[in-house]
Amino acid sequence: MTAAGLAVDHGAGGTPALRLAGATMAFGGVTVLRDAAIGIGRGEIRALVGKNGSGKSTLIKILSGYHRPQPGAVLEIAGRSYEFPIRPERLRAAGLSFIHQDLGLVPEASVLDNVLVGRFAGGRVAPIGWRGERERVRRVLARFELDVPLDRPVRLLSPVERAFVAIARGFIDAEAQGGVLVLDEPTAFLPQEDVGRLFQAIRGLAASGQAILYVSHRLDEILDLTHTVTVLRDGNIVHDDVTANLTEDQLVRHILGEDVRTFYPALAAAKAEPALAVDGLSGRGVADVSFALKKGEILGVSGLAGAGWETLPYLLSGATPARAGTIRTEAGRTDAAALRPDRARRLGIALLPADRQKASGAQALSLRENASLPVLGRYFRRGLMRRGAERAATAELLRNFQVRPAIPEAPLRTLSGGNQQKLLLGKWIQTKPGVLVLHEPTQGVDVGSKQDIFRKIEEIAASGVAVILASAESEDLARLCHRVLVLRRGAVAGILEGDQLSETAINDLSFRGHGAGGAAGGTQ
Amino acid sequence: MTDDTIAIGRPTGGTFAFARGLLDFERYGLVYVWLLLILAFSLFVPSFFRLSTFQIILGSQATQIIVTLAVVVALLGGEFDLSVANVVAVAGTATVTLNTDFGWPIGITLVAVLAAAIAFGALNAFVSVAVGVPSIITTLGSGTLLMGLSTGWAGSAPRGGVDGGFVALASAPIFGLPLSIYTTFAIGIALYYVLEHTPLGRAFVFAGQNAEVARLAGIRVDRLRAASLVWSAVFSALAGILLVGITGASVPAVASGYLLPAFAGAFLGSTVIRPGRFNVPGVFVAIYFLVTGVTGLQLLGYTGWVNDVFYGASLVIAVLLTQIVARRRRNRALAGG
Amino acid sequence: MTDDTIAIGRPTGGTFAFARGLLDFERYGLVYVWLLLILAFSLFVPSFFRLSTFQIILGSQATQIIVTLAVVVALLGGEFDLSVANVVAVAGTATVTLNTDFGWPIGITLVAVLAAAIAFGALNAFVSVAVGVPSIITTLGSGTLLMGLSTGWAGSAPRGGVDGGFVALASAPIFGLPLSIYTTFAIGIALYYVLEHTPLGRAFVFAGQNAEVARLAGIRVDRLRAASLVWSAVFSALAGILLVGITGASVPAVASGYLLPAFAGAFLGSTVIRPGRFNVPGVFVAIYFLVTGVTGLQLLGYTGWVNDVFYGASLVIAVLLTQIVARRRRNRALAGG
Amino acid sequence: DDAATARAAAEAAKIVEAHRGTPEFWAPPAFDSTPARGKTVWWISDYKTNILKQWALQGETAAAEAGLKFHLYDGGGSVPEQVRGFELAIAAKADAIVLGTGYPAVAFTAQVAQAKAAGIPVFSINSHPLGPDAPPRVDGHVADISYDYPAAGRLLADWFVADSGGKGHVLLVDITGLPSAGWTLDGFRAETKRLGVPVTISEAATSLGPSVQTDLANLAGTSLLRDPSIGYIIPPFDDFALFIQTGLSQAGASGAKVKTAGFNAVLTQVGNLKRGGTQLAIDLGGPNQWFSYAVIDNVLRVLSGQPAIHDYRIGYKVFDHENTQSIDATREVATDWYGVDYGARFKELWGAK
Ligand SMILES: Nc1ncnc2c1ncn2[C@@H]1O[C@H](COP(=O)(O)OP(=O)(O)OP(=O)(O)O)[C@@H](O)[C@H]1O
Ligand SMILES: Nc1ncnc2c1ncn2[C@@H]1O[C@H](COP(=O)(O)OP(=O)(O)OP(=O)(O)O)[C@@H](O)[C@H]1O
Ligand SMILES: [Mg+2]
Ligand SMILES: [Mg+2]
Repeated sequence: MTAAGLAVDHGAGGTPALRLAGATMAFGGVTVLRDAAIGIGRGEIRALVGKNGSGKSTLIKILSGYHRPQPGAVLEIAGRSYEFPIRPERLRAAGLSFIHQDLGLVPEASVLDNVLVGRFAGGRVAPIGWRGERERVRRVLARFELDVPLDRPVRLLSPVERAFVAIARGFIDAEAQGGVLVLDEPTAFLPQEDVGRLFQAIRGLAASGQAILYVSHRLDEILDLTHTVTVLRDGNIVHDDVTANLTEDQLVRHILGEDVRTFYPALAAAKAEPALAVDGLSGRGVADVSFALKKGEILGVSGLAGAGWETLPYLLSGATPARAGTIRTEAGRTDAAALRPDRARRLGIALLPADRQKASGAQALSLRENASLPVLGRYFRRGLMRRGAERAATAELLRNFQVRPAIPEAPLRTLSGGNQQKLLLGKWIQTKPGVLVLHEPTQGVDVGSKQDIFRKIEEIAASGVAVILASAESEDLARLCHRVLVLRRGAVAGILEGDQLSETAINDLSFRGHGAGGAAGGTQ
Repeated sequence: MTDDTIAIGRPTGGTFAFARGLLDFERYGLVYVWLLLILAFSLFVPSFFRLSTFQIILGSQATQIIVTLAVVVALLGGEFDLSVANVVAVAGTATVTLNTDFGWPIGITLVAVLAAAIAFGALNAFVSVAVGVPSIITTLGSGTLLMGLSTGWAGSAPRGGVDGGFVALASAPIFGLPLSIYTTFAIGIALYYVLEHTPLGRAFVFAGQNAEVARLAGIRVDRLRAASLVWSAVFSALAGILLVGITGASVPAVASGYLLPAFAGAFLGSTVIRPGRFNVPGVFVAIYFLVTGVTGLQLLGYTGWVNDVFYGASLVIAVLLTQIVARRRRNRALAGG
Repeated sequence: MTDDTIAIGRPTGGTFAFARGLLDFERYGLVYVWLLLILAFSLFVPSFFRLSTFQIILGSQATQIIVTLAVVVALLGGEFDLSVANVVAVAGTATVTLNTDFGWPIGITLVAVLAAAIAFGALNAFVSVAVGVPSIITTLGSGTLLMGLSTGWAGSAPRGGVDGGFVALASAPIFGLPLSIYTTFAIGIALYYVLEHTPLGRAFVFAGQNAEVARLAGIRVDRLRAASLVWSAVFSALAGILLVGITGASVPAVASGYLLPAFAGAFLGSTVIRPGRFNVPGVFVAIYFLVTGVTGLQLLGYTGWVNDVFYGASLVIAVLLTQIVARRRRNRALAGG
Repeated sequence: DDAATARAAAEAAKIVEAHRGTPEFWAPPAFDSTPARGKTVWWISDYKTNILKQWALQGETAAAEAGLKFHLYDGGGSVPEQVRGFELAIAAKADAIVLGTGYPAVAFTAQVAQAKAAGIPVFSINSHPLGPDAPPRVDGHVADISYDYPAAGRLLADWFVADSGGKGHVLLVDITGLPSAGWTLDGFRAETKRLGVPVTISEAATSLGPSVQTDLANLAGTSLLRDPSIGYIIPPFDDFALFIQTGLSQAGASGAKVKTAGFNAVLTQVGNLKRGGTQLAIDLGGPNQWFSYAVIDNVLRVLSGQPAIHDYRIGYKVFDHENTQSIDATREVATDWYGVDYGARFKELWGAK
């Protein structure tokens, strides 16, 4: 579906639902958004795209009242103009609702609180009508076929469930207020089959007259879902167009400012020596999984949500204790049940977790401190940490992985989402592991960087490292991996390789016996 | 640890939920330990199982519970308020001084003291929230400052002579318990209601758990943090006033006795009813558990260090037990799932 | 509130980096306030600017600094150790009792006391880390327990009579300062070295910031947390032993005086040198800043409640000033960019 | 003039000398204590303060000797805990309550009134000036049993005047929050005035709180910086003198020439005197056994229908390095330290046959 068939109401005809102009934002002297302007009409779904760190989330945080832009910014919502700084609840009252990048959930708080706090019906100290409120949340969650206990702390949910909780909050606001719904990379945590449900809901909202601002790095989504596109590059708006007028290649060119064709690096052949043997691995959501991996081989791991492939990386690296099984690498052999992260590291297994908020970095510490954590010993010479060497190595790593801004002493939290991901990948690759386990390594990463990351993965595999790539992106897996292991209901459904290996084959194997798209989004 | 890395399929809901809920050792562990303690004392301590004992146990904690609630309110707001005990002391001193030396009627005195408490809490809030000084420093500093000023103003000797009607009112017995303890329960229930059952309270707890995220979710975190410090001061002042009502006098030196028990109560309370979260009913359970043990021992004639040993050991062991039992059950559930 | 978006565009390295670094008000604000205070006192208080004043200021904080470092070690490990003051007291009591009543030679006594401190720290670690009871409850409980047991064993009276040679050694003057203060500086420097310049220390600090990430990086976070509690106990015991060396006696009752100043020092220290992070040099600056002010006032003849007022006010105002100035400079930098 | 000063110093020295031996026992009137036999006294104490605990434990012995049932309650330093002590005592139908925490009865006005309503007399210790009408009067409060603090202050002043030849410079440190400290210092000032000697008196204060140890130690050091002519520091109790000693030893050479002294004769300090080598020059003691027996005597008296006594005229002894050589400084035994078995003397009065 494209914009052509829809009655989009913007421009001169009616008042736009949202208009932001002259938005400039600087952090510590670095301007990350320059005189940005964006407008969305009722019923319009507008994409906001750009490289990592181009300023998308910053623009959104200005809209949400979280950041205060420099003087001169103009904001109009449904024809009414607002003066910055604006308090968040005023913006919400005016009809803006948000689904923030990295979700913006409080892990200790319950599902119910996460969805509803700040939006309960009634006065501030009036009793909460629990029954009605629960029903309200259950209804929104049900729309995404999610059935989780409302009192469960969000930290106990799976990433997919968490994503839907955040989405539910945005939808509750949008439905209550009408106006504009802003989604910042909502699908980063969602497998393909759940994206469909989200899109259906978004289209429903748009059809009812809502304006939608949608941020994503997945170009197929942009082309499929949105009517119009705004492209940010280095803080400047460089293009604004109707989506239907653009091809994927053109879009990429606008985003990157250069002509880059989607490509996957050529695969070097795997070596003969075994790198990893997993035997009878059982644990949370996984039963009796066995496979082997050669040096230099890239093994994809995939399946439907909840099929067990998401926990496999954690079982393999000892982050989640396994129940049974053995794991053997070049460095030794161990009982999977006794495997802990420190043991795994000694076996040469390194893990890049998908969950950036919780498990990937210390947000308050510097890039240098985050990057050198697994290799601190390298900089310890003659009784002192060689901070100069450490800083140089970090700078090198930042350059190598195109992390921007490349300031080793900046706190991690000042990096944009995609740049954090690149840094963390670099952090693990520098440890020169025997087996590198990656869980959604390109999540939230722009198209250009995605290719860089693929190249890095290919390079490291070519150097003899065995790579396990757990991802729901079946196209990427089909093109990048030597073999792909598909899990279904916790067991191995099959291993695809050579000619059998294709995107459709992965999907078929994942779905077989379920009926297309019907699986529940929850855990096992 | 690793238990929270993955969503686990713990069954919830269902018909037996309520009964199963009561058996939830993680939530009610301390309550059971407490009941056991009462049972043991009732069996083995002759003078324990009497109405008067329970009346005294209930009645004697009126002020300590309020101070503990003050600490809990601050903690829920994400703040450490170390000035609570000083506010108790100074509120008491001010009440007596204004009422006797200055001859202000008791009503006006109380209003003035509470207004001063609000001002003090607002000062804490300004320094901690608006300027961004960690509240643990702010309140340690402002508490010491307050105490010093009060000593300079009204001296450090205990003072009596406060309005007799006020004292009579505070200790007026209703069903054998002094009015003061009803005040405490009223405050506790009101706070429970606000925190658990109003939009404001939910936002407050939510913001205290993760200010940054709450701000993204559109909550005015700074206001709530400020409010937590103001309310903490107000509650402490109420406790000070109540103490004057109970004893008929102000004792500036009381300050030091309230602080640690209040934190102990708040944290011990966070292991029951709503494990892992500071909560109002938990405070009541925790404080009454501790005082039950101490009272029983006192009735047995143990004093001094035995009390310390009991207090310390029971604090550790009670929590240890509930944790171990809860963990075992969790593991069993996991293994089964 | 976007003020925490610091520093990213700040140029690093370069020739003027060092000088510019010293002008960094956020990092050195309290140092400047301290220097200003010294300057003011030197100008206006006749007897202030003398070697002997500085000797007293330096020498008097030997034990308080060690206790504060104990608190900092625990805080860096993500733990709250409320038992430090009790350990100071009990270590002192045990040292005197073993040395006098039991007649153990002072060397063996000290080894025994430190071994007991390790055992106590290990108990805290077991309960907090292995079982998962929040350390603030564990240490509140275990500290009270320890104190009770100690009172039961050796009474609560001050006790003297400890080995004269030990006392002489602790107060042996080197360049006009007692040996005790050199001990404190040695401990401070060693701790600074380990935390800042060894992989272990770096891993420790990281684990305190984000345990899960550290764990996934193969760091045995539980061990480090346990170590933080053990070292906290050991440092506290060292302070207790040193105190016996300085006074020649143990005074169980006054140990509680160490707790709040230690937390004040730790948190005030976290606003300097490495703002936002507990750090060793910050502790020294914080504690000496506070004692400088009190000393100056005493030299001016102000004692009693005026001291409390100053202590409280300076705690708040010093941090307030550095925060406000740092913020203003940041905003100016922002506007200029 | 010098001659008058020398005369005054000699007078002071004589007073001190007279107190280096056994204090004379003042016997209150004897009475028949049978009506009080078997009655129960609750003693609310605060074990966190060592001397309060010592008095309570001596009181327990005295009560046993007097045929009273004794219930010891430790209220710590906490006011609500002490309130509970009153309530438990009243609920347990105690016959008398001793508020043994050093707080004046006024701190528990309401509880004392409740006790009175229940017919229970309340006594307190060391918290009011001597005499039947000592303020603050509280309804239901029968008597305060106390040392004569001004007298102790006078004796300390006599020692100071004698030791310094009437020309010394003393720093008096008030401990705010501890009224008896003020009374003692009042006695000190009055005595120097009476003697009419040209001594110099400086004043300082610190509050009774958790940081009193470090506060006093710092105060000692800085006072000397401020005025190096200070030769004496009176805190005025000897357990505080211990902290002054710490400060003096930290002050190095300037601290070495300063003397300190105090009242109470606690074990540690008597031990320090006996060993010598600290800044503590003398320690003034009032027999703790005498004191605790006096408390029980008063309770027994009132429960037997006798009038209460408001001044037990407890005697004092000055301890110094010489006269401590012959005593056992590892535990306080009245006969050894003061030369009298006060318990036996009291028992004689109670008609205990
Ligand atoms: N709090 C902050 N302090 C300093 N710099 C920041 C802060 N937040 C963002 N930045 C910087 O602003 C720039 C834009 O970041 P933003 O998060 O808007 O990027 P983005 O377009 O959303 O990228 P991504 O696709 O990776 O999410 C980046 O260079 C980032 O490092
Ligand atoms: N983690 C840190 N964050 C911020 N500043 C730091 C940190 N560690 C040290 N510094 C400061 O940086 C300055 C430079 O010292 P540092 O030893 O790091 O540099 P170096 O001499 O280049 O390293 P090396 O010689 O050890 O290789 C010092 O003033 C130090 O206090
Ligand atoms: Mg972003
Ligand atoms: Mg260096």
